[in-house]
Amino acid sequence: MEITIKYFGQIAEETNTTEETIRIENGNISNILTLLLKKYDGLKYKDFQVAQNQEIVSPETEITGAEIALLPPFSGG
Amino acid sequence: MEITIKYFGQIAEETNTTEETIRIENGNISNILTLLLKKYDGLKYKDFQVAQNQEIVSPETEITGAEIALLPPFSGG
Amino acid sequence: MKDKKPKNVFIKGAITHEFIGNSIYKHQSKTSIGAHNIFLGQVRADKVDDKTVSAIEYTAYEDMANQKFHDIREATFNKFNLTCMHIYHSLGTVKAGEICLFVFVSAPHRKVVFDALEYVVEEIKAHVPVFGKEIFEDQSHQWKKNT
Amino acid sequence: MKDKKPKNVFIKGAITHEFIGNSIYKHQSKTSIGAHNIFLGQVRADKVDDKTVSAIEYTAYEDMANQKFHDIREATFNKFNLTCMHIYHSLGTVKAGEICLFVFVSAPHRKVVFDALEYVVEEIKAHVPVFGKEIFEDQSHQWKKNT
Repeated sequence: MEITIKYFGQIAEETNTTEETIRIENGNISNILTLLLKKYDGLKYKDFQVAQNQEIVSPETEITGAEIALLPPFSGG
Repeated sequence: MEITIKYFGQIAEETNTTEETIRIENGNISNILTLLLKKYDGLKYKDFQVAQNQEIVSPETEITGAEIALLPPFSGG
Repeated sequence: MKDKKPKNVFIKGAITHEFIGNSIYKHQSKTSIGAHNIFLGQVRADKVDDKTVSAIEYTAYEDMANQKFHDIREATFNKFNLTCMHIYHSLGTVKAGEICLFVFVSAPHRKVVFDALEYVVEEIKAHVPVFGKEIFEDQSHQWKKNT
Repeated sequence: MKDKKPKNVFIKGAITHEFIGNSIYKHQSKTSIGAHNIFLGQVRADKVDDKTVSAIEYTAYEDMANQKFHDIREATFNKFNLTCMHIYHSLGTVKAGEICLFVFVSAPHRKVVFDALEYVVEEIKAHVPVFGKEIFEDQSHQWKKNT
């Protein structure tokens, strides 16, 4: 399936893009992470959470969404 | 000695004055209260604290000050 | 020993939103501040039986009140690591919907401002000799009591 | 189920003192309110080694952030008996000394507003995907992290 991946803050700085589309088979969020960590080597040194359809998910969560986001530590306010 | 007595809020409403001077011998705050309760009968139904030189005092406190105030419940803010 | 004359905290009539906005603006030059916390007391149009409060008329034992405000300031600065603090209270008539109390505390980080502000407001309510007379629309009145 | 589209909480650039003053003014018609509590986040000119922060550039995962602000609103109204609540957050550049967060809660009585305001601010800091890039005077930067 086709999934939109969004990057924010220092994660976007690392990937040098704020959004891209990837194709992936069904599976878990960890499958997407494996793919992205291969593509962006520097990501492994970064602290981030993953959101699927705007909810924070764990690597074991099944891929259901059309929108995944990599979110660095929040610093609002 | 001569003492200035100040009245505020609903106490001033009861005494019909905001300030007066009384003469009293040395003694305790309770001596002043006895005198004022005789003068203003309605005071006995009122809730108030006494301040001497701008500090809250008890009836047992010795009279030292030139300024006594009868303060109804605070309602600032 | 009271070594310096306390500032006058009282303002004649309602505290306006322009006054509050301006007070916020003045803090833009204090760039060590990261968090402000503001309390505003507003006069409620309370219903008592069939009557509605249209205003509160504030009086105070002004000298003692300013001294108490000063003492609360000192105690608060001793207890909490604040950058600055401001307190203003109305005297005279404040209509329902208008502001009668403005407390403003600021600090580098947020944690401290919440506790400091609540402390200041509770101290004011408990210890400052200010008296509110609630005026109803028919000009009758009752004396306000803090809870 | 998300049955209604959340409001947009974001404001382009700094939140001005006029905006805050005006927001206070608008509450004068709500005469059941007795207490307002306002939190303001201000950008600090923090020193890191030899450099000083001159501004923060805010970005956000806007859709998720607005949804989280909405969820925080709902949860706060469920937990606390408030009359109203407003939240505004800056996006883009906010200079040191300027306001980037404005949270405003109001209720008939004061007790509830202190707890409600702190709750809202902590929830925002913990759960809303907003990202602050601290810009130094020499245009270098570091990424802000909430503590």
